[in-house]
Amino acid sequence: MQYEIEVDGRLRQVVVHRVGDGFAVEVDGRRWQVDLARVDSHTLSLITGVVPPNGDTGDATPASDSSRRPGVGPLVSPRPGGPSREVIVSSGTDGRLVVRVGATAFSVALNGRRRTDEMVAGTDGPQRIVAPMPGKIVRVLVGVGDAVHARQALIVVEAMKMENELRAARDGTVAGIHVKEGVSVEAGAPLIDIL
Amino acid sequence: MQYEIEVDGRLRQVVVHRVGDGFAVEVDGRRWQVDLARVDSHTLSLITGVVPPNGDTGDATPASDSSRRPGVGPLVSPRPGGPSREVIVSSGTDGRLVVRVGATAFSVALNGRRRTDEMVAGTDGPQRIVAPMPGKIVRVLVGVGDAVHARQALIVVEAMKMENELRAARDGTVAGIHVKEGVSVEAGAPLIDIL
Amino acid sequence: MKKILIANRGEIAVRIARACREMGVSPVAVYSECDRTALHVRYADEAYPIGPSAPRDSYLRIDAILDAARRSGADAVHPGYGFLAENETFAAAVRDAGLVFIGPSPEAIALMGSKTAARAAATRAGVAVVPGTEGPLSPAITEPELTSTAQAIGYPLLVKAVSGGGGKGMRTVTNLRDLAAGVAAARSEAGSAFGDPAVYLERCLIRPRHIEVQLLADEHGTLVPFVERECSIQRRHQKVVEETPSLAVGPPLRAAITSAASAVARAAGYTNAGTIEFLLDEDGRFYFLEMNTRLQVEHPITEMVTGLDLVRWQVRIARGERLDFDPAQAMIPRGHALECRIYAEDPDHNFLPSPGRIQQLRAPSGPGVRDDSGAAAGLDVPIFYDPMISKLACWAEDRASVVARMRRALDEYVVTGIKTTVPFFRWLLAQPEFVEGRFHTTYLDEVLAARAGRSFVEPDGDAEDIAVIGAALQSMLSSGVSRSSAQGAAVDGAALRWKARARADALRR
Amino acid sequence: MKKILIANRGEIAVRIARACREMGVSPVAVYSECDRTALHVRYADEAYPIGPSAPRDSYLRIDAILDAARRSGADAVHPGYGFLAENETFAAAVRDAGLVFIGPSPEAIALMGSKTAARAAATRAGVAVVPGTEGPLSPAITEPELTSTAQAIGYPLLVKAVSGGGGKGMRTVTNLRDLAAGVAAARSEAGSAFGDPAVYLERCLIRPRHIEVQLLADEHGTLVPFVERECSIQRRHQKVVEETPSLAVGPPLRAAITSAASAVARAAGYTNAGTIEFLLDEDGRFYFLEMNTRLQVEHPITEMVTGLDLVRWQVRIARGERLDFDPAQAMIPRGHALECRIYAEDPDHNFLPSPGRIQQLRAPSGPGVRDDSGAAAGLDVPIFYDPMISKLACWAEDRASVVARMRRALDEYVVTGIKTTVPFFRWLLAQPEFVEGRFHTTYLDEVLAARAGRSFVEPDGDAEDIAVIGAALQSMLSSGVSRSSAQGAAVDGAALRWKARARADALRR
Repeated sequence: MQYEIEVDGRLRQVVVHRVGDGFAVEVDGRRWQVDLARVDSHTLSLITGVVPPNGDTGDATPASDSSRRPGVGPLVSPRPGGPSREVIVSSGTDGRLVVRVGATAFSVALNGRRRTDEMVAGTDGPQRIVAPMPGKIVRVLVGVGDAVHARQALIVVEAMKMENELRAARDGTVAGIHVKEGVSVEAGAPLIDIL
Repeated sequence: MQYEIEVDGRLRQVVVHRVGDGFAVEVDGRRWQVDLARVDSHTLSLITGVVPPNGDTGDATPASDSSRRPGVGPLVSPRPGGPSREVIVSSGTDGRLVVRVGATAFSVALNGRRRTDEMVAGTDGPQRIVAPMPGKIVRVLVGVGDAVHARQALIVVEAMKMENELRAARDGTVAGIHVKEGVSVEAGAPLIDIL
Repeated sequence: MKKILIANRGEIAVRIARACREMGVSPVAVYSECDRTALHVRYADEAYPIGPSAPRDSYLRIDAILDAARRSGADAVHPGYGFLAENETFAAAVRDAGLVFIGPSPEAIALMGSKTAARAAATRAGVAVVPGTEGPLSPAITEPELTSTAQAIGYPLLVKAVSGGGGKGMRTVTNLRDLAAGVAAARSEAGSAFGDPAVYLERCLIRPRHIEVQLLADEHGTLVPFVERECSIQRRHQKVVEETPSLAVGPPLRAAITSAASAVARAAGYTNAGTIEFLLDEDGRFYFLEMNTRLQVEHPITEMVTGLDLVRWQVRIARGERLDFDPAQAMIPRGHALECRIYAEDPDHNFLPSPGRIQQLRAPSGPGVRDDSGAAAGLDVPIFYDPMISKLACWAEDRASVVARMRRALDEYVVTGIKTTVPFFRWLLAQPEFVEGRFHTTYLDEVLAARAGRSFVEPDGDAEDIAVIGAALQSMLSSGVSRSSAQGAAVDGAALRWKARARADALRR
Repeated sequence: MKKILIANRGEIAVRIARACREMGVSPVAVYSECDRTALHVRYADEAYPIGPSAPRDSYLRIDAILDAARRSGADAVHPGYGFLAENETFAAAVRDAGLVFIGPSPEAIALMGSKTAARAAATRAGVAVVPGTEGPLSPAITEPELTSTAQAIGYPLLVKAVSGGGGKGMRTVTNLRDLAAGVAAARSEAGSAFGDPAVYLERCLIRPRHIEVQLLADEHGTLVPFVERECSIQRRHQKVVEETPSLAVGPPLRAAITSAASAVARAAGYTNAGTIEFLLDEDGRFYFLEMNTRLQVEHPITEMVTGLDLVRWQVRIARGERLDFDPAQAMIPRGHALECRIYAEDPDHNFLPSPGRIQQLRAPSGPGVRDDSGAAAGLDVPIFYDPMISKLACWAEDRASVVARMRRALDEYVVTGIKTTVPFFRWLLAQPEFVEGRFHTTYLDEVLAARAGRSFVEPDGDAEDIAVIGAALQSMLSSGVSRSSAQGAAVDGAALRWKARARADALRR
């Protein structure tokens, strides 16, 4: 699940993966492990840790931690526990959200729907459609050589029990298809090239 | 609008008329004027007055009240102001409502839903002792066929780290025992029947 | 006294109603149209509507309030603060209606309510006043007369409303060029705020501290002064933080300033609760400023350090009872107390009022915390009245501890749906000048001007990441059903980016 | 000390976390499965899961708690009360892990934690103990031995758990016939509650009052006793109301009983906070009952009348600091304080636990009120732990005022979704025996038995009519078209007008 979220005048790219009972969340590439509990319809309790690239669980004393795992990529389900934050989300003005973290409130705007790579793609040159999250290829909607137009659906990836359509950012021609229906892919795997 | 409402074992007949911005409500023939404001989805603010048959607004010093109206029947929109009560309605057990008036809570049932709580059963008929909460049966203090008297301890249930004795509401004979010592029970599970 | 009508609204009406309940007296509320579901109405035994929302149509309507008193059968009226609290006509009308006015006599209100008459009374009592004109400026004063009067007092000077209060009808004038305009502006504001355009001139002391003395006086000649409060943290002449005792006052000065306060109050034949305000200059000299002939907003901090319930004593004095406690209890503070006035204002946008509906409200609690609030979740903060939603007061063994406790309490305070001044107080209580007590009545305006609108929120990077994560997860959890995500979907990527850019530009300004 | 792990849950974990924040120390929470969203988790800086909901699988798991301490990098552990607070193995394990245990030494816990050893220690210190067996009953005691032991002590007598507390593992036996069953029941309850079935016998004094003395002792030999608390209002040996000072204790008795308490604590080499409990008989003689080697549930009332923060002092003592305040401050109470333990229990059904989800919660506030709560709207009260959801404490100038204030505060307390003991307290505080202070430790059980389950709610007829009206109107509103959208539009209009006016004001300045 991918979000584009504006806070304090900056756009942040957020990718959410479900891992075990919790979530792995990337914010502009920085990876967090998040244990989420819902307190009420507006209030979340998050217990978080930053996951370093080697997949360390972020324990305070890793050297003596028997539960420490070696780096095995981003989708380890780490040992829970860590910083605890209460997050309260309420509606602000102009369709923005007010997100309170502990005692500090942020005004944020989010697109509110699953975003795909094409939303943030450049304006010309070849496009490569990559998997935004780990998942399974449900359907490939185009063939090599097909002409496609901007925002045309190209491929459907299932992740977190949701089907996500990935679309073309602009007009072009399908130059390559790297996957078949039914296969599982990791986040970032190349799926389709368009010229 | 007409309602039949049971409170404290008694059925009350309620008729609601809208009058002006407020309501005229009859409770078993006693007439109230009610100014109603909704605080939130569960909370009402009522400013009320009892309307005597002559339609007096219930002012404290009616003799000198230039606004006093002569009796013109029940559907006058009287001068607002009077006793202020906050009413909070929440859901109780067995489909009943808990209605809090000021600091006092009442258990009420709307439109003929009779009270089914054996804990406060009437003076005759069979009693069924049910588990008031999830817990574990620690001891059964009576056997089938035992004569028991009112307030006699029948069974001990452990919940929330406390042993709780459940007692007979009135005299009778143990007709059935549905549980054994050591078993866990859910809230509402039948434990003992008394005839 | 069986039933007290409270001629006020909001937190102070709730505060008085609580005192009534504790004394076995029935509290009666009055309410304007927009206050029908306000906390003070729900908390009272009875409630009577007194008119439309604008104050002049309801909370300033003496006739409507007396009519409600009569209908309820109340035998006394408590005016709270603001609205009619310092209106001698109201006090007299209550008395004439055969009811007890819980406050001073109309005569004392009239005397001390006029700032110029009060200055004269202080002078007669031998207490120094801030140099200034003896009476109000004549409405027909000529420009040369005004110029020479101002010259005699010296610049900078203050133009102040004779009937003023709360920083309204007040202008600072730093030189001759701004004099006429300042007088005109103050007159206009005073006329609309207090119905009396009369103003006078007073020298503007350099970096003074605001020190005030709470008093209680019974009807049998006993008058008790209390340990001072300091209220130097002001924004545009409005108090925002108060504390007691003052770091600037030691026992000798305390003895002198409370004696002076007592002398002024005695000279005015004062009864019930009142407060005498002084300015303390950098050399330790103090000057009578004015008297507030009513309960003060900041009374809770005095209650916390003395253990005396001021509202309860107001009622007891009005019942004719005697002040029978040891006066030393009022003068020797235990520990230290601090109050922050929580306003529905946006501190990051020049403290503009932020009315609206409170979505969630979670007040701080635990040891040493007292929240006197008129707000509740689901309630609207109306546009018609002072936007203070609560007074957060803390007590602790010493000043450092009470500052730490207040910071803890502010961190606990959750209000969503509207903006509040909580983030501003979190910033203020971290400033070295505040922590060390190095401030004066213009400290806050100066430091706010120097910040030039910079946000009071200085988040760590992690918190911002967590906010982004929380927004994403909340959106995911409420996907499809939440209003916010639907709104978000309507904004396409380009528009969102454009908005982000515009907002970043705005923040840089 | 930078980070303290709080090995507890609920209100006391929140209380300790608040103290941490005020001291600039980071609070770390631990939680069982059912407590993931509990207040103490949300209030902490860090939180670590320690196992399933049953206490033996989580809050009693020394290994899991120490693992959380290590992972968090905490340098100290506060045990709160209950759970592992009086477990010397835990205190030793914390020390062995190189962390500071915020409490007494394992040796002191071991000595005073055994009720029979503590009785011996008191006797050695020259303090009278309630007559009873010198040690625990042998597990193999024969019925004739038991009979003669009981005979020597005399009926009525108490069977008490050696490792007990909080009224668990305790039975009153009034005659020989109930003796064996009482011992068996107490052993069973003690075994499951404390993991130790050992019990002893003690004479049951006639109508005694429960008087206890709070102590603080630093690691440099200074020991300070505090003005007594009275906790005679008990239901089945569990305290439900506490107050300080006691109406039954004057200055001479206070001097004697605090000296006795100090002697016992000194004899035990005691450090940090602890409480020594006494029974006071009708002739004014007092007997050592037991020592609680931890923070007491009812510590807030002592804080209120002395102005000393006990949790803060626990941390300071553990850091090696000295008790540097004037001991007179601890002994001379200011005013009177009262605490009601608000339980999730149904007082109208024999105080059966009432677990479940809290729908709404509105805690009382205003002058003199302190609510130490672990509950919040939307939270479940779990079935696994003590069902206390909050401690409501009030302070006022004198006892009559604090009783009135507590009644006011109870009236303000709104909890829906579960039953609470609030209605019971409203009833209790209206009883002449309570108001006049004529009570003892069995007063409440006697009066409850005499009431034979009669409801504590004694509504006036009007309130019942209003309840019926409210139910009808709420039903009508919930089924019909809501007016909320129209109201919302009005609010937006109002907000716009206010903003417009505020901007106009800003421009005028």
